[in-house]
Amino acid sequence: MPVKTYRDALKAAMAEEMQRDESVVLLGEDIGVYGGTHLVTNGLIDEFGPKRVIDTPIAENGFTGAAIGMAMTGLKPIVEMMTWNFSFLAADQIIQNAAKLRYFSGGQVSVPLVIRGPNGGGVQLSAQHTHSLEGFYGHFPGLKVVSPATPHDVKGMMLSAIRDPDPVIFLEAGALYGTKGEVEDGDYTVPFGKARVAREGTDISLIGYGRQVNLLLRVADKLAEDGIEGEVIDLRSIRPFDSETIVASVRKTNRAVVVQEQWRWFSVASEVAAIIQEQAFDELDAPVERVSGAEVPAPYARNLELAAFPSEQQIIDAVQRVLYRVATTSATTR
Amino acid sequence: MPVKTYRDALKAAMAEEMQRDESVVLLGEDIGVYGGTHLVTNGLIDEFGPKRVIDTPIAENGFTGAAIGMAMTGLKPIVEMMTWNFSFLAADQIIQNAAKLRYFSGGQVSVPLVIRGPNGGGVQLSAQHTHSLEGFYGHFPGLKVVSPATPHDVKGMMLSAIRDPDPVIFLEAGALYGTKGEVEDGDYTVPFGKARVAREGTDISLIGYGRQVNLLLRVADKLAEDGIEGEVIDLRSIRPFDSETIVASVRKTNRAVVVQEQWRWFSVASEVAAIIQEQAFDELDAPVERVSGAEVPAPYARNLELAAFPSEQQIIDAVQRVLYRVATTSATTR
Amino acid sequence: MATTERQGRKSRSTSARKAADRAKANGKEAGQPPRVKNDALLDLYRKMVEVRLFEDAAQRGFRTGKIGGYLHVYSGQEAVATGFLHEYREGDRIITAYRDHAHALLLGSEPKAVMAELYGKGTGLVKGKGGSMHLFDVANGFMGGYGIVGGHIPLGVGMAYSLAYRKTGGIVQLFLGDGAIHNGAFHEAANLAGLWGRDGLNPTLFVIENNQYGMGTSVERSTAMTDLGSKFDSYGIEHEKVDGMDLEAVLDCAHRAAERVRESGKPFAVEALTYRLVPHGAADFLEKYRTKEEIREWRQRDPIGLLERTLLERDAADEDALKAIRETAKARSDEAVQFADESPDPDLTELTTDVYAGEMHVPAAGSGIGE
Amino acid sequence: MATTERQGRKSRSTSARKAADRAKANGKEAGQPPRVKNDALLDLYRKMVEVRLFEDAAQRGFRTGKIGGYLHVYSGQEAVATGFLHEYREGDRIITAYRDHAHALLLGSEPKAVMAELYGKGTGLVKGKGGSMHLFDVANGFMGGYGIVGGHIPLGVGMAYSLAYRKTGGIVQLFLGDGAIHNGAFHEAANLAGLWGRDGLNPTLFVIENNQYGMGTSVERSTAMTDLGSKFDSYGIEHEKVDGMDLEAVLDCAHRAAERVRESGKPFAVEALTYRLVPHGAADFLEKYRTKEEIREWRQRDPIGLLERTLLERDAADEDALKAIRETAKARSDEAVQFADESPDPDLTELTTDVYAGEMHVPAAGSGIGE
Ligand SMILES: Cc1ncc(C[n+]2csc(CCOP(=O)(O)OP(=O)(O)O)c2C)c(N)n1
Ligand SMILES: Cc1ncc(C[n+]2csc(CCOP(=O)(O)OP(=O)(O)O)c2C)c(N)n1
Ligand SMILES: [Mg+2]
Ligand SMILES: [Mg+2]
Repeated sequence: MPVKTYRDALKAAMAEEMQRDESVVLLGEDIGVYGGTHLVTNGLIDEFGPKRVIDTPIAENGFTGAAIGMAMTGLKPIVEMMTWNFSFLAADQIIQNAAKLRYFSGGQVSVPLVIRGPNGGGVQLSAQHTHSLEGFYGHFPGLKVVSPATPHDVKGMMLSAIRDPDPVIFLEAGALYGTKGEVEDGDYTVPFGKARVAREGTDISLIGYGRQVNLLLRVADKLAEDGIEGEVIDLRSIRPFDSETIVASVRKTNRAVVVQEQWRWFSVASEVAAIIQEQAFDELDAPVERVSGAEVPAPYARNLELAAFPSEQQIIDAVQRVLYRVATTSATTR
Repeated sequence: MPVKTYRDALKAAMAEEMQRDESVVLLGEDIGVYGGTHLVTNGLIDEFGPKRVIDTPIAENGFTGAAIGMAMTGLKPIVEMMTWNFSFLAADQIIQNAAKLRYFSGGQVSVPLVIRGPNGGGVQLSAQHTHSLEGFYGHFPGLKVVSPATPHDVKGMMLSAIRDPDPVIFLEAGALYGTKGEVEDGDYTVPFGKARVAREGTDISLIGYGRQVNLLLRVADKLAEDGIEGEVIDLRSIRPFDSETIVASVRKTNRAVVVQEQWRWFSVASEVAAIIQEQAFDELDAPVERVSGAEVPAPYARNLELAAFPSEQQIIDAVQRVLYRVATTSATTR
Repeated sequence: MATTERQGRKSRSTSARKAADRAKANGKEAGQPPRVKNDALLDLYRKMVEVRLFEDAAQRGFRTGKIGGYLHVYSGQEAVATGFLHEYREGDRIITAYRDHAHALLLGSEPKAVMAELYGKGTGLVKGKGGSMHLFDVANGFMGGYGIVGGHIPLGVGMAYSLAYRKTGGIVQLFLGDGAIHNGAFHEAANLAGLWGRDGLNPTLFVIENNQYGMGTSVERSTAMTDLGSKFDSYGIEHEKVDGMDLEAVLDCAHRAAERVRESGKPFAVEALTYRLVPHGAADFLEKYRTKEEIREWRQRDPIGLLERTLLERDAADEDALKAIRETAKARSDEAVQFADESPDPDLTELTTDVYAGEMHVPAAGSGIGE
Repeated sequence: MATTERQGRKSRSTSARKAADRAKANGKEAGQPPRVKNDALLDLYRKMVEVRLFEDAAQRGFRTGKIGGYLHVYSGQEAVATGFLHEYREGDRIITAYRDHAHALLLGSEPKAVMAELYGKGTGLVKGKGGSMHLFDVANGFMGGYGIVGGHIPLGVGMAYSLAYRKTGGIVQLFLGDGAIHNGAFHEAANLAGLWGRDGLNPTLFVIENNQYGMGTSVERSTAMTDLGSKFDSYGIEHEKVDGMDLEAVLDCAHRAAERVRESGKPFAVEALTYRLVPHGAADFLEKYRTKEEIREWRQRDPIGLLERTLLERDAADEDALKAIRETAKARSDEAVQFADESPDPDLTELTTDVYAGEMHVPAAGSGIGE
């Protein structure tokens, strides 16, 4: 199979669907003439022209809202948030209009809209330019929220997203644009709501998404050296959420560590822990541990930034706490 | 002790502190001449004048940002969000500036700001005007987030909030403005980060905040008729969060139900469940159950709206599932 | 502050006088022939009366607890929507804020379904899910009904792009209040409209329903530059003012504006000066921000009263004919109320429908253009 | 699209020519006496050169991987901040976006501390926590350094309210880019400034650093109405234009504007036409949005070059004196680099400080006014 970068796989999905479907249009800052600040849309304006690759002023609320209006009237817009950090400015449009229009119009209106862009940190962009917003948007019914981690998934999920009749928050792992992987040519989709078992294992479930998946795979390799077989689960889809795959894994391994770059409180990892204790209470041999970003705005200095994100060591420590914990029951400790 | 409404207790806190401290100013839509849409600020413009009770245009992002600038330069502004539903428009200012300024200025800047207003639903305001945003804002380091449920607490916590050197998201229970309770005269504070045991009990911990506290107290009374003693915990403060009180309660009762009006996914209840399983794993006899708002934008019709919010019956059902569940151990079920 | 309030009041009545002056300078007095024939005018009178009586009934419904949530009625402003929506052509799209009953009715929504919506019934225009603020009737071009001030403006501008991109020939009529102008959403969207309009990709007709207050805050207390139409200069969008109490003036202005937008694909803005003869909404019982005198003064310019005088002067109708129209309209609104009252609540299964199109519905590739 | 791009390019060079014309129409040529004496001018030359060489060093630091994240340098725009900040008085407050090194340096921040911040060191101006985009030096009136386009504008307007409310006599200089104008935050904040200024409660001097591009999008491709100063008409705020490449013109304009704001308590806006002689930022290597010719043309108007010619013409300095200044400046920037390079990383305990003032710090009642 051809090998492509995450960036190129993403671009291929958009370009191919634009060739098939002239209702697909792109909007965003510097996506056209400039080529896209992350070069995801580079060259598309040459192929599809400025009516379909629309460079906008710096007005996230305005152009996101305009894209919703387009989606309500026959187009399938893809909005680029230059980075998701700017989406707070468009939060009202995303949460109050895109997510709810179908409902408060009594089903008269659809919003087939994709909002995409890089999410997450790791390159010293500091406090205002470093966020992981899965839980933030995942909270709202009416939205779909996905976070693909591989070139294969990013293409297949983008095609699903464009064809989805509902608004999709498409959180790309900004740090992974340059990573390579096998990507099928042509039309294929990866459905939402299905987690991926990225590595099978029997001893502990290691759960994450986005760039954490690679980190977890590295950790699993290290653990394997000590004879510990970690099962790595890539959530892929945050809303809808695949509780089944997670619970099935924990039923097998009896232990879980969830890793995320975002802050701990009221987050994806909170939800994963809550679900596991709800649905696999009896099979759980130790509390679900969470490894999250430090509870601070992202710092600039490289050493501080590294300390602010989950590290291999932190994950391994958590795994060991969870693994070597003596399984006790509430009955015996009381 | 004098009896006051939640609304009047809140107003008293602001008026008294404005008398003491001329750096306290109010900003918001229709808080002055109009008297405040919920009458919380009614009459304050007469007492303190339009320089201190500032009626603003409909520009949440602008006036919230302006208040942050005021807070950075010697004032202690209190912003009224006419309702928290409009705060999505100010999310960028709240999350990107207020929460992070101290950090990215290397400690050179403080933001002693309060943003307050009614939160939550219940009076058929439908999809765009019904949100419970505790988890949404609670996610962000740098913010403090509180949600008082009684007239006594709303006054004491407002005084804490105004004097706090950091930005406080003050989520009032809109449905409780008219409820009455004992309120001390004069200056007293209720600290952040301390949950309140609203009713003691031994059989199950019933955890909530805001208007759910009253619901939980009613449920506890009903349960008591069947000989079940529920311990009702009013979280009061969402960030900082009082894990200790909750964990201590669950160590005693071994069972917990968390109730919230907000949506289930990536929410306060997710966090509470995650914390309990982390910190009271061995003492827990059943999974923590969550009772949340229905996963839909809030509907208008009265019957649908009632069905969308946690009901006494739903809570009682959850309690019964949790209570009558046979306590098994992972060892025995495997 | 007493002073502030009094200042507010003073400037308000000055503004009322200015409005009357503007009205005199208007096309009609300047001797232009009426654009709309007597018959048609009488028909529009009927529509305005129907809207007014519908709103009266809605207010009664609110007071008696049949209607919940927020309720914002249009009484006093009827000439604006009636005049502009007279220019509605199939394929056009209409969008407004929460003061939306008139727009739905004038576009042809069944009064019964609209009232049932306010009553939160399953027979409502949007199945009882949206209520007063969220009327939608897509079949009639009505794209809603929005509760966040300013939030619908970008949507309307995007719709106009879509209509032009798809070469439908349609335009968007985008109604907004004076209070919405100061919101960032307005600024960003109007700038996009001006920009896209340069390439003929934005047939948006902005209609500012300037009723002089955003809730309790007058235009003068919202901005240091109170000429709202001129704010469109910043976006390269041409604009005009019209006396929003004078239906004929509105009809004339709306026609020229709509034609211009339709032909050019460029946006255009009209500031219609009007007045809300009723409180802002349900909770606005004190009305401390305006005087009784001011309201009385504006009642003299009630658009329905003004139109009645015109119709009588022109012998387009006599008192009896007008009375008959009012009675028929009253009967229609009574019917709507009765229908709403007797309709069943939404089925509880409706709680969870319309959140998504389906559980995980992914249609085939290239499903093409179309709504 | 090749066409779009070419169109873009054409209009850009037209605009460059227009800028030169404007420059000619400027005060200086019109024969006004220079406001600033030769000595002072030479000193400002020194400052501009220091800023330029600092930025050159920063760019080298970025290319060699010593500086991470985003880096936006000010080269080409020096006359704007230098001229305006010459009006800084103690008690004033200055705020800008992420292109902020010059502002910090001109207000008196130590180049060593600024460079150490870019290097992410513990000795940095904000302890290595903020980086290039978040310089702060509150002791010198510098309130930062912000990364969200437009997001700092409301802050500045609020600060101006505070200064006036507390009767400090200070003003706010609020710098913003041409790209920020189209953002809703600008609109809402400017409207508040105009409104509050009516009561003397908003001494904000808005300085638009119009370098003609927001990243790769020219002003012409951002709005249908490209006269950015005139956008302040919507808010009742008076405004002026100035040639931002001509230090003397800027000094003159800044002085009048600052005095006016200081005396009236009302906002005022200046659009300074300037040009970024360097890429937008680190990632902008292609520069597909402008031509080499255009950059070359603007290099002729490099503010430092223009000022050198003036100084020589006036015999305020000879070539040797200018060379000496450049060499001293180079030495200072080298020193800053060395300091930054040799400084230690922030202590890891700094990760969790400065999130809150304290764990749950609640000071006593009525702790009073003051910063
Ligand atoms: C963003 C936002 N802020 C505040 C409100 C509360 N609110 C509802 S209506 C209104 C006044 C709007 O005035 P205007 O746009 O003039 O419309 P009118 O009510 O006069 O028709 C306000 C402030 C809101 N709905 N949305
Ligand atoms: C709200 C927001 N959107 C997008 C960006 C990305 N961005 C950074 S700088 C910039 C261009 C800003 O242009 P301008 O205001 O003219 O300032 P200049 O860079 O020319 O100094 C953009 C779009 C951002 N930082 N914030
Ligand atoms: Mg109004
Ligand atoms: Mg610029």
